[in-house]
Amino acid sequence: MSAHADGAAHAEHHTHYTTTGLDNRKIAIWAFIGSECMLFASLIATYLIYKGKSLVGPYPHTEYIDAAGKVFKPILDIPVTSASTFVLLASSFAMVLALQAVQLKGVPLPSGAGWWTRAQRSSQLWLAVTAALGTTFLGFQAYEFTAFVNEGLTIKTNLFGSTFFTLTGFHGAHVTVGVLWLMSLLWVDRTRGLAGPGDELLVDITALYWHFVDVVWIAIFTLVYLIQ
Amino acid sequence: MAHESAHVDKHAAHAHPNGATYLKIFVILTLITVVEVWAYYIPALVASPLFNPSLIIMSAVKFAIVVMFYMHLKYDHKIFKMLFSGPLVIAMATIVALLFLFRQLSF
Amino acid sequence: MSMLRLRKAAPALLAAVALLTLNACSGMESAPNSTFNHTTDLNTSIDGLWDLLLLWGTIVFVVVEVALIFTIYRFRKRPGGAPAKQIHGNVALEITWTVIPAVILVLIAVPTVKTIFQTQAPAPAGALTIEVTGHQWWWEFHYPEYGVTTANEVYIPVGRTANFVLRTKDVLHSFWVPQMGGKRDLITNRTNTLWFTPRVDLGTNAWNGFCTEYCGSSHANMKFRLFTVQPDEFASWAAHQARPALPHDTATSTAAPAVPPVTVASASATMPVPAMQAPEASAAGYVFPAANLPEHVIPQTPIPASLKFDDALLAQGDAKRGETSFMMGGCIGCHAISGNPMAMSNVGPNLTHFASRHTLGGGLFRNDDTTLARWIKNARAMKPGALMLVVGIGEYSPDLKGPVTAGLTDAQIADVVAYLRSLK
Amino acid sequence: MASIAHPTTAAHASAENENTGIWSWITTVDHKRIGTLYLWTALFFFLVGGFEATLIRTQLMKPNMGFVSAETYNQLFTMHGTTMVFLAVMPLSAAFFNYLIPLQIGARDVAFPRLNAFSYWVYLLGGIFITLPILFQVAPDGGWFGYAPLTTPRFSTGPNIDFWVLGLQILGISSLAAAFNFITTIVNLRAPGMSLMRMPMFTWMSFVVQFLIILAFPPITVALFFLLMDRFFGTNFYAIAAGADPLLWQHLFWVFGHPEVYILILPAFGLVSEVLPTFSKKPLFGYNVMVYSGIMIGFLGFGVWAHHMFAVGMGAVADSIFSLMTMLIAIPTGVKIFNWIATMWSGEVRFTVPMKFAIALIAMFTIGGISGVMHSSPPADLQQTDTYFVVAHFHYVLFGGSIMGIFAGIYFYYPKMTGRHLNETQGNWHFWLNFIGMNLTFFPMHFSGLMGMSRRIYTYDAGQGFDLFNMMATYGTYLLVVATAIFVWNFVRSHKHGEIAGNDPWGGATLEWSIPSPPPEYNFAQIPEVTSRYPLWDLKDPKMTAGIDHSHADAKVITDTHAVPVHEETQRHTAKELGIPMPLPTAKPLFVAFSMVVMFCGLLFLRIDMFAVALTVMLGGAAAMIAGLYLWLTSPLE
Ligand code: HEA
Ligand code: HEA
Ligand code: CUA
Ligand SMILES: [Cu+2]
Repeated sequence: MSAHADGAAHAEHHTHYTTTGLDNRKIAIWAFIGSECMLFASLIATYLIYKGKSLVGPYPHTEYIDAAGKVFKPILDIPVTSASTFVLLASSFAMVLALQAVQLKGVPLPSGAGWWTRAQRSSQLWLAVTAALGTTFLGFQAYEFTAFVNEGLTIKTNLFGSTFFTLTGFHGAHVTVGVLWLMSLLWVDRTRGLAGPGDELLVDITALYWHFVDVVWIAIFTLVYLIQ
Repeated sequence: MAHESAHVDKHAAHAHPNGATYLKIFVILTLITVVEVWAYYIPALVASPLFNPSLIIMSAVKFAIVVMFYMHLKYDHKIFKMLFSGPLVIAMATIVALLFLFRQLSF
Repeated sequence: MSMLRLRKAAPALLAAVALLTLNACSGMESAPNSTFNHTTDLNTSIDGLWDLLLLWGTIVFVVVEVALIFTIYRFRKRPGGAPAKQIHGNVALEITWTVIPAVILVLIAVPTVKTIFQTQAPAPAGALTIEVTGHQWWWEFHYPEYGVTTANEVYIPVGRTANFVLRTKDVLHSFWVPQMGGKRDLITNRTNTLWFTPRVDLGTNAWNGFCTEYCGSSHANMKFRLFTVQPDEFASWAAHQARPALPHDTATSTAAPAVPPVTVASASATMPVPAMQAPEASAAGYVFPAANLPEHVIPQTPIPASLKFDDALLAQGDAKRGETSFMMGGCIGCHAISGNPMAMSNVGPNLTHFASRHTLGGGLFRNDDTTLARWIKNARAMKPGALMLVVGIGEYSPDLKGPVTAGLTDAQIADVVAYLRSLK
Repeated sequence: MASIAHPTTAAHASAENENTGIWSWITTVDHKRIGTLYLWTALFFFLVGGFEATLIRTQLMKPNMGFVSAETYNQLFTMHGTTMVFLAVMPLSAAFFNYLIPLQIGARDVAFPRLNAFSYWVYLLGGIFITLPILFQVAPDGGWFGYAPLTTPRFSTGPNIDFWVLGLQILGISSLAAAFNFITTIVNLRAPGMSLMRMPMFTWMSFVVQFLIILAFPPITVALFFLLMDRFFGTNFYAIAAGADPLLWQHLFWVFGHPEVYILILPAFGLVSEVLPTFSKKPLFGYNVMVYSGIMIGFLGFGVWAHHMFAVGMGAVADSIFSLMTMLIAIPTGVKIFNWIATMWSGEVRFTVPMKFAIALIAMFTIGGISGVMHSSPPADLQQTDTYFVVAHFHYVLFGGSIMGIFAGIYFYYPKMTGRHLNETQGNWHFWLNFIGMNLTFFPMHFSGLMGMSRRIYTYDAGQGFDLFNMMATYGTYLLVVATAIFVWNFVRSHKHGEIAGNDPWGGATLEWSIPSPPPEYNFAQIPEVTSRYPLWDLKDPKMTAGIDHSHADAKVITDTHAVPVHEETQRHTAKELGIPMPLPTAKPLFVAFSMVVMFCGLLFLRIDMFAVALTVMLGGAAAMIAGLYLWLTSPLE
């Protein structure tokens, strides 16, 4: 993130020679994403290692009856999570359109372009949509967490609770950062308008981060929610 | 230099799929997700030994599609391919190794 | 001139190495915990592997160092010396020194893998199972076969495979008797095993055991003794240990020193360590004779001089009174003594046949009256972090953050000592 | 990314030349000054770690010693290991990354100069954070790999481990930020013609290390985060009562831990790979193989971690696999050893102090490597693990390897960094005392280990056969104290009184020797176009490099990049005079680093149930950090 920092101040200096002709910030963000792979690998591995090792419930996929005879039904709520998964996928779609919109700035619209073609040209629209969908996802997660807590699963309850909340929480934190990042971009777009190679790059690296957070969720959704 | 890097970008922009393709990809991703969730609700499938593997394959496909097209790695400089695939391989290998070590997977 | 220095230093270094090697190999005396024995099937196969590693290691070492020293000597810059040849590489050579190490490694790898599977196979049938439980900072040994539970001293018969089933009550520990073979960790929420068969001709002997996984303040003080004994001796020992504690009206024991006093080798302020006391093997049960204990298994841990006890009182110690104090003093809160229905707790070491042990406090001290009295009075002062409560009246207790008020007087402690002495 | 710009670009003056006061150090973003800061700080921590070691050795000099208490001892060895690994050797390497990489690849700075300053300040503050507690006897005491469950709140109630968890977390951020920075720098800021396979070997090894860092630190970050959650928020990751598996920590730690040891050695390998050719007047033997073996070592390093766990009962199959993987690493490492020797073969070997240290690395590291291979055989390791034999192994590789290599680097590059030589005579004393001292200290440990002495024991009983070896080790340490003291004296004094060194005091082959010593703020007045692996030898002694392929200067590149053929730069100007845009000095990175550390400190109050305080401190820190970040992001670099 700070990586993107020095670069940002750099948008104006596009005359810098680089060995590869690529922008430093883009190399840094890819290195960062590579590193993130290992971060989530560790989190996911831990979740799977402790899968089925909890001494007490609630459990993700199976019912649990405690000493007092209280019944805890399987805690994962697949329908809700499927919805939030869809929302995140959609946000990725919006994100690519946002990047495309910035890249097509200045390219004249073909005559008689339909609403869809015209809509595709609005970077502000798609940045806003992406951020909104991201926020919706966070909303789902907030709902899910509170629901679990009400059903008796906290981060302290058992191994499942600790690993589940930490893994998904880590991902949620990444989404939150992404949303803030998108909003600051949107703000820049509104104030001075995003255009030109410098800004394309700004949006591009944001998109890379955002899509990565999305693919991580694709993995989590399958490994945590679906497989048993 | 300016023109060149700019040129690189533009070039990339053209190589990129356009909105329509993005939409197609989005539809595919959604469909796979639907299949996954649908399978989850068919006890017979869940019971079968192929359930987990096939789900993992499906998500892997989604993963790959997003990375190649939405993250346009397919069209981008090879240095990025290395920066991503290298760590990804090590990360995957580490997960698998750990699962074997903790007997969550076995031969 | 620097070459001169190198030439001077090299022999010095070699001399040091030689000296060390000499010392290391000069047998049991100087190396009572050596890992190079062939006392069991386990350490025999390990040592075979070690010899292989040492051989190839030495060869590689010599080759590299000789090549290095020769090169820098032969090609040192000197007036009239040949100018540097501008060689950039040589594929043939590089392949050579890739392949040769690879071959060496294969020669090491094959027997390694063999040994791994051989030593980690399940213990042979008829093995003697001993359940080992690690505690901060002492060892519990349980013989399911004989219903025996003891602490810090474990007996095994020669010729029969001993299969140690390793668990821990708290943090990680590691079970190691260097002279018997490799170590195994005790892992919380897991069970490990380690087995070996003491050679039949090993004779009756005593060995040091250590905890080798860092486990907190007294990691260094978590020791135990392993006794390899003859099958009949073992049978006798086990049968006796399985029995409840003997009635304690027998006279309290103050036996004569069995081994000459050892003077303390230490810089810290300490009182001289008194002589080893012979636990009286009661007619019934075999106990490893104190007289035969090798020097190096006899603890020499100094007792802090600051810890005062009126040893004169020990003579008047009365076992019966001691039993009462044992219960009043809160000892039963942690310690079990079968035969004493009040003492059931298994938080601390089981004391049923305490008097038949040679050491106390996690193998840290000799089990004699003067030490025992001080241990009871203030174990924390004698063993860092020890979890045993301070019971001596007036002693500082970390738990109370002040002096103990409701505890035992020196006289009462003397009684308790007498009581414990009666637990043959 | 203050790399090459048109001289026509409006020139911003950098404050450097006019101002060398303390403030200029606090606000500097110059990779050379940051490198210098790293060097001094890391040397200080080396002394701290060494001092702790000296206390350890004094306590172990004789059986049943009462020099320090058990609790103090446990803090001492924990902090000794932690300090040496995270606060001494890694930052010493970082000092060279910072100082050398841009110079060796012909760049004017790193890709993200302010991020670079940030890394340093986080390191400094993190180091202070984790070191201070020892003065109050509440230092971390769980060992440098802090095995659970001993570190969980149930068995460690004090604040000791809290400092460790947070401290390492902070230091990790520093290393990661730096790694992204250097990866970008090496990929993107190489001078024209400086293809990857022309990079100096030090830059190459550093490049590999940066990847080890970005892949090895996430696992420990996660492992530490779990512990942090357990200690501050009552989660169950390592809570044995909840059925947690202590091996989780061990695996996550060593997935980091083993690559970490190569993070510690590869920069040293890189440094000696610069020193040996220079003083043999020969190019490095088998450059390509040296590169590949470095990559190989780094890659294999991710597949061997469980060799630290042969005693935990992983099962025969796992033991075998990790054993074989471990042995494999001996091969690429061996190639390096032999190629170094071959580099000196048929050369003109000059025994300067740096050369002596470099040769010592070859000699000593080999010993450590061989004992490593002895560990790699699980049954044998069952007799060795957690004994002094392991302590001997890793000190031979760490002290005989990393430290020797780093000293070689310091003596070699001191003239470049300061413009003055270190005193040769004192240097020789330092070397010989160090060489003899380290062998006297660590060689006996092989024996005490195999004779049954476990590690991490604050005392041992008499008559166990350990006495002689420990006595020797302790005296050896005292020699090392003397040696180090001589070095410290030499290092400080030569700054003013050392004899003047020119651009190229040793006859080096790479770009850093083509510019004045110390280099001007802008490094290169004109970026050179590189046409071979040994640009300076091309210039000064072409027949030396006749044997390797060259590319002739490409007119187009030259016009595009305003590069010029490799040349020596003799006179120094200011960036202003040359119209070279330099990054502006700024204190923002320090501010962000500081508020981040404050944020972490907030957590400490949770353990003493001061929720209000904790919350305010944490939120305050976070707010300040974000504000600082915002200012940072929105202010121009140049
Ligand atoms: C600089 C750091 C460094 C380096 C480079 C190494 C290098 C190696 N290490 Fe070491 N190691 C540590 C630092 C390092 N280690 C530390 C700190 C610990 C202890 C952590 C702790 O517990 O606190 C440790 C512990 C450790 C263990 C665990 C021991 C135990 O706890 O039981 C093992 C086990 O396999 C091991 C193996 C190796 C091997 C095989 C290498 C190989 O890379 C060595 C390869 C080099 C050579 C072999 C020499 C040159 C080669 C030749 C001349 C070719 C011919 C040679 C042969 C054919 C043998 N190391
Ligand atoms: C690069 C890493 C590194 C380095 C350089 C060293 C250097 C030294 N180490 Fe150690 N060490 C470790 C890494 C390192 N160590 C690690 C990781 C552990 C494991 C910790 C654990 O188990 O958790 C360990 C453990 C360890 C132990 C085992 C402790 C135990 O298990 O109980 C011992 C015991 O002798 C020891 C000794 C030494 C000594 C004598 C030095 C000497 O070489 C030190 C030389 C330096 C000096 C002597 C400095 C001298 C300067 C001064 C004293 C100040 C003087 C003041 C001025 C001049 C101003 N180290
Ligand atoms: Cu128990 Cu160390
Ligand atoms: Cu290792």
